[in-house]
Amino acid sequence: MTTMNKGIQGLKGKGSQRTMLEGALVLIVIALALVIRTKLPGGELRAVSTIFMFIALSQAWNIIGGFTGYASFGQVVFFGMGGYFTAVVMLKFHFSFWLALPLAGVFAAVFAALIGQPLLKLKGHYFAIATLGVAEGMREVVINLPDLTGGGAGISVPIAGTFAKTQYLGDAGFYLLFLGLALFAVGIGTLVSRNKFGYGLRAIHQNEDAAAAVGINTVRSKVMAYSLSAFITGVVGASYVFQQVTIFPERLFDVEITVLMIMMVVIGGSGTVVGPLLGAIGLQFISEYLREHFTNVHTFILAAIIILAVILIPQGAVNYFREGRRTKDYSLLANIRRYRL
Amino acid sequence: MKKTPRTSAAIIAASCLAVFGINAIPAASAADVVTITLGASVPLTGSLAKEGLLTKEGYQFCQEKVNALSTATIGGKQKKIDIVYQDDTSKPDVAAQNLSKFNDKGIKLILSSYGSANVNAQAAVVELNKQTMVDSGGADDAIFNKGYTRTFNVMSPASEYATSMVKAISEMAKPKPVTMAFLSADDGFSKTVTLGGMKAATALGFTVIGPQYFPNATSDVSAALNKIKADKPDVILGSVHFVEGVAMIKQAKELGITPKSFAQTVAPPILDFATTLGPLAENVLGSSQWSSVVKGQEKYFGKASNYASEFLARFGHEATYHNAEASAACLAMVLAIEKTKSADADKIKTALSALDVQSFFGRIKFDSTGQNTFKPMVVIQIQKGKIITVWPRAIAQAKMIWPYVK
Amino acid sequence: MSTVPILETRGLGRRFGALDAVSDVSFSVNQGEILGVIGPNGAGKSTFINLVTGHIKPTSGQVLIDGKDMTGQAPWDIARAGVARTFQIVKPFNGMTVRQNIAVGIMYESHGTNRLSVALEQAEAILEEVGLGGSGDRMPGELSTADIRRLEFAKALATKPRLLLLDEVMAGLRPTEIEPSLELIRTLKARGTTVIVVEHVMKAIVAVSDRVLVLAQGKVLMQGGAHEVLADPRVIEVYLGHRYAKRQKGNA
Amino acid sequence: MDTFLQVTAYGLLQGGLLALVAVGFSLVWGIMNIVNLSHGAFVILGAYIAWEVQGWFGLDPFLGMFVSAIVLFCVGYVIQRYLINLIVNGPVFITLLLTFGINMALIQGMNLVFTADFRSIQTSYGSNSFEIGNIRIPLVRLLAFLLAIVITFALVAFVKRTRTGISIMATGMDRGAARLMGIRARHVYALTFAISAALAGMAGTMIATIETFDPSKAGKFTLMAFVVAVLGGLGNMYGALVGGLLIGLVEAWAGQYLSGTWVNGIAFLVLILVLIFRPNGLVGKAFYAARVEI
Repeated sequence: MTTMNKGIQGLKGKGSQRTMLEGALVLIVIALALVIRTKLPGGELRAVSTIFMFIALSQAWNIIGGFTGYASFGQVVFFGMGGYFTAVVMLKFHFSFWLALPLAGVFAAVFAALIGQPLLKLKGHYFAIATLGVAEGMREVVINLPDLTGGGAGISVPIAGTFAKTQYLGDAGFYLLFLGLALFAVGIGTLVSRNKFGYGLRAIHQNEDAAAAVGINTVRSKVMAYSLSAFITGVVGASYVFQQVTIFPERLFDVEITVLMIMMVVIGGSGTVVGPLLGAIGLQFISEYLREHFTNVHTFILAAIIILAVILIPQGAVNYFREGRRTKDYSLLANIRRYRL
Repeated sequence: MKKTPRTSAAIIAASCLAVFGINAIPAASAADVVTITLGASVPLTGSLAKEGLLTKEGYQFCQEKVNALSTATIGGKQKKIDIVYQDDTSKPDVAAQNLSKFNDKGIKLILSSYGSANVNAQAAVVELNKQTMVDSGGADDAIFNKGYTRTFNVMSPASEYATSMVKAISEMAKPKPVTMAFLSADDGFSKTVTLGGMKAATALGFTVIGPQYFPNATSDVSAALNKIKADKPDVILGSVHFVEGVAMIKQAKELGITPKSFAQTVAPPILDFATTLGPLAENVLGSSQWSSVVKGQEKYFGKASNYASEFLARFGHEATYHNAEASAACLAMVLAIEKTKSADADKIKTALSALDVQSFFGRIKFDSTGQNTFKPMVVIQIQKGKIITVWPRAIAQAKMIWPYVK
Repeated sequence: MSTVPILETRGLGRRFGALDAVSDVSFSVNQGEILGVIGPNGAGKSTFINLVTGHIKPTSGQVLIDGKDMTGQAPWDIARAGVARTFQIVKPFNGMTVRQNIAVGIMYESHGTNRLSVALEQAEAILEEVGLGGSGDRMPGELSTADIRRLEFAKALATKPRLLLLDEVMAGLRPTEIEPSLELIRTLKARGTTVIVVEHVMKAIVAVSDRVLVLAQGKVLMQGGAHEVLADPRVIEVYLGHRYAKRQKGNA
Repeated sequence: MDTFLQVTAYGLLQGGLLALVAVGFSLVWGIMNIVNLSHGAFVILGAYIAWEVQGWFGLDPFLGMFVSAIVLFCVGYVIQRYLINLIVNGPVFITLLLTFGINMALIQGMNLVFTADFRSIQTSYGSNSFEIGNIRIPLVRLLAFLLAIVITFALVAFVKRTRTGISIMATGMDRGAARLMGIRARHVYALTFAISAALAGMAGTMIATIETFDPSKAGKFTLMAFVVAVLGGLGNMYGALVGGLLIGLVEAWAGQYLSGTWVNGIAFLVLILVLIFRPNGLVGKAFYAARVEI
C-alpha cells in the first residue's frame, strides 16, 4: 500500500481550470456509463464490462511498460495471482469478496516487489522474457498445488450456499465493479502522468543513468512502479475470478492477456493516459465486433488491422497526433519514412 | 533473389483471398413457418479449433436433417430450426459471454461449446440467464456436481472413459493381464478419468501401477514412460488428449517399452490417430462415446450406421464421436422442442429432464444432475487402420485382438 | 566556510579485468574552488567522474563528501548529497520537453518542491541562466549540439548542486559558444558552488580553473595552478605526445 | 544408472530438437534485435509444407525439408523486406506487435487451409531406435540432433567465411557503419530473416517427423525458442545449441526425479535463475553493450 500513497502525493494542489474541465468530463462519462447500464441487456453489459476490464489492465501495464519503459511480458502473472488469491481465500477461508478484493491487490503488489528486486535489473527483451518466465512458471506452480488451487481441474468461487459471503453481483453489478476499476486505474494513471513519481519514471525510461544522476532512486522507483502496476492488475484479476465463478490456470495465466494489454497500450500510445484508454476501447470493441460478425475469419481481419496500425503509426495513435500537432505534418507516408530502415 | 519473394508474395496474397469466404446466411423463413433459433458458441480458433469445427459440423448436420424431415408443427405452422454460431476462441470467458449475448437476443436454447473449461463457464451463465443448454463437449463431472439444473449432457460421464476399457480388458483379454499402469495428463478431466479407471481396475483385481502425471498438451511423455518401464506393465492406460496419446505410442516404441496393449481415452477414436501413427496405431484400444454400430434408432438419423454413411456423404470425412455427440445434443434439444411445441426454456428444461429415447447415439436420458449415466461407452480398437468396435460384446464388430504383438 | 573539503578521494581505484582504469587517485577540492581535470584520451577522466558520482563502484579507495564516507553509494544518494554531474555523451530525457527535463531534477532535489507546476515554473530561471530561455517547450531532439550541451548543463543545475562535475560540456562547441559557458561557471563560483571541469578544451580550463589535476593512464600525474601545470614538460609529453614536447622545447 | 543414462540421452536428443527450433529465432534476435513472435508459426508452416510435399511426391522428409526451407526463405524475405523493415526504427517493442499480428494471420490461415487437423509425417523408420548398451537411441531424434549441430556449425562458417555472412554480422554490430561500407541494410536484414525462416522450416519438418503438429502448437514453439535463445545467450551462434541442450537435460532430469508435472515449472525456474545470475546467457557475449545503436 505504500506505493499507493506515494502515487497520490502529487494530486494536491492542481486547482487549475484544466482540472475542473477534466473533472466535469469525468463526471459526464460516469453519468453516461450509468445511463448506459440501464439501457443495455445483460450480454452487452458483460461485453462492456470486458472493455472496462481491459481499460484497467492496459492502464496498469502502461505504468511499468509505458512510463517506466520496462515491457513486462508476464504481466498476466499478477492477474492470475490476484485471481487465485481471491478464489482460495473465498473458498477455503470464507472471506467476503469485498475483503478479498483489496487483499488480492496487495498480494500481487508484494509479489511484484519481491520478484522486482532481481528482475528489474534486467533490461529490454531480457526483462520481458524473465517476466514471461515468471508467469509461465507460476501457472505451473498453481497447476501443481491441486490441494490449494484445484490444480488443472480449476477452482470455483462460492456464489451460493452457506459459504457464499458475498452475493453474486450479476451482469449489472459487475458492470459497476469494472467501471469502478477502470476509473480507478485511469485516475492512478492520470496522477502518475502528472506527479513527481511519474516524471521520475519517465526519466528512468529515457535514461537510467541520467535519472540516477538527478537524484532519482531508480531501484526504488522501478519496484514501486511495478508494484503499483501489479496492484491494479491483481485487483482486476480478483474481480474477473468472481465474475467467472470457475477458473482454470490456463486462462488466468494466459499470455494472450498480456499481449492484449501491450497491444492496447502501444497502439493507443504508450506513456500517455489517453492512449491506453483509447487502445483498450478501440481494440476490444473491434475484436468483439469482428468476432460477432465474421465468425470464421475474424482473427484474420484483426491481424490485418494490427499489422496496418503498427506499420502506419508505430508510435501509437496519441503520440502520432501529438507529434502531428507539433510539426503540422500528419502525413502517414512521412511517418513511415521516419521509422523504416 | 528478388524475384522469388515477389512470386511467393503473390501466392500468399492469392491464398489469403481464397480463404476469405463469406458465410452463407440462412434464408429467411416463409410466412407459414416458425423458426426456432438455437445458440451455439463453439471454438473455431485457438487450441480447440479442431474439436470445435467437428462440433459445429455435428450441429449443422442435425439442423439440416431435422429441417428436411420434420413434419412437426407449432401453432399450426411448420417448425424450422436455425442455429446461430459464435466463435469463443477456445476461451471460457468468451464462451460464457457469448451465451449472455444470445440471451440479449432472446436466444434461450443453447447447444454447448467444446471442452470442459468452456462448458463449465457456460453452465454457470445458463443458470443465471435461465437459458437451457444441451452439452456435447464437456464431460467433466465437476460441471454437474454444483447443483445446476439447466445443463444436460448427452455423453457418458468422465468417470466412464477409463472404466469402460478396464471392464473390456477384464472381460475379453485372454490371457488376462495382471498389471495395469495409469498415465495421465494433469487437467481436471483427465484426472477424473484416471481415478475412475484406477478404482475399477483395483476392484477387478488388477495390480495398479501409477498414476504418473505429465503436463496437459505436452508432446513429450518420456519421463512418465521411463518411470514405469521397470515395472513392465501388461497394459498402459493413458488418460490423454490427442497429442499426448500419439506421443505416448511413439515414445514407447522409441524407448523399447512393449506392453501387451495400450489403451487410451479420447485419442484413438479421432481419425487422425490412425493416419498419423500408421502401423504403430494397430491394436491400440480406445474408449469412445459413440461408434457406428451403437444400437438404437429414431426418425431423423435412423441407425448409427445411417448416420455414419450420410455424414460421410455430406462432409466428405467419416463421422467422429465429436460429430455424433454434437448431433445427439442437437437432437435431444429438437425432441424436447417438438414435445413441448414451444421454444420456452423452462418447458424445454422440464421436457429434457423427462426425455428417454433410443437414438443413433444410444440411449439419451438424463439423471437428476443432468448427466447421461444410462448410456455405456464403447471400446474401440484400431484394426488394420480402421476403428473397430470391440466392446460391449453385444455390438462388437470383431474380437479384441490380444495380446498386442509387435 | 568549513575546513573540511567538499570532496576528497583517498587512493580511489577501479579495475576492469586486468586493466586499471583508475588507480590510487587522491585529491581534494574545497568549497568554492574550480578544479580543472585534464588528461589525454583514455586517461580515465570519465571513469573518475563515474567513481565519484557512484555510477561505477570503486574497487579500492574512498570517496568522502563533506568529510563523510560515501564510497560505493548509489548515484542518487550522491546526487542528494549535493553533487551533480553532466555526461560526456549527453543523456537528455528525450520524451520530455526541455522544461520538463529540468523540472525532474528540481523535484528530486532533496529540498525541492514535490509539485510539478511549481517545478515547471522554477525551471524557467535555470533555462534563462544557461541560455535556453524560450526553448522550454521544444523537444531535446530538435535542439542544436550547443543547445543540447546547455540542456545537459541545466539538468545538472536543476538539482541545486554544491559540487558540480562537468564532463566535457564544451566539447564540439564553437569558441563563441564556449564563452557563455565559462561565464556561467564563474557565476556559479561566485555563488559558492564548487565546480570540477573535465575538459579537452585547454583554453577553457586555463580560463576558469583555480587548480588543475592531470590524469594519465588512470593515475594522478600532477596537480597545481593552471599555468604551472600546463608549462610542465611531463604534462606536455603525456598530453600532446613526444614530438610536440620536443617542438615546444625547440621553440623555447 | 541405466535409467539415468537413458534419461540423459533422451534429454540431450530432445534438447537438439529444441536447439533446431531456436537457432533461427536466436539469429534474428541477435542480429536485428527483433523478437519474432511468428517464429513458431513458421515452424508449423514448414511442417505442413513438408507434409504436403510428402503427400504429393512421396518425398522423404529429409529431402522435403529443403522444399520447406526454400518456401519459408521466400516468405521470410518478403515479410522482413516489406513489413518489418518499415518499422525497424520505431519504438523497440513495436516489432513484437507486428510479428504477433503476422503470427495471428499465419495461424488462422493454416487453420483455414489445413482445417486444424493433427498431422504427422509418416516414414517407415519413424519410430525406430537402436541400442547402445542398455540405452535406446531413437533414430530420427538422433538425426534431428545431428542436423541441429550441422546447422549450427554451418551457420558459424557462413557468418565467418562468406561475404554475405560477414555483411550480416557487420550490420548486426553497427548498422550505420555497415551502410557506410556499402552494405545494403534493407537487403541484409531481409536475408537474415529469410535464413531464420528457412531454418524454422527445417525444424518444422523434423518436428513433423517426430511428433504431431497442428496450428495451435505454434505458440509453444515460439515460447521454447524464446527460452532457449535467452538461456544460451545472444550474439553467439552456439547459444541456441547450448540453451537447447540445457533445457532438454533439465526437463528430462526434472521429469525423472521430480513429479512429471513440474517439468515446465523447473524449466522456467532455470531460465529466471540464469537471467538473474548471467544476464547475457550461458555463452552469450555482452552483445548489446558492444552493439552500436542508432
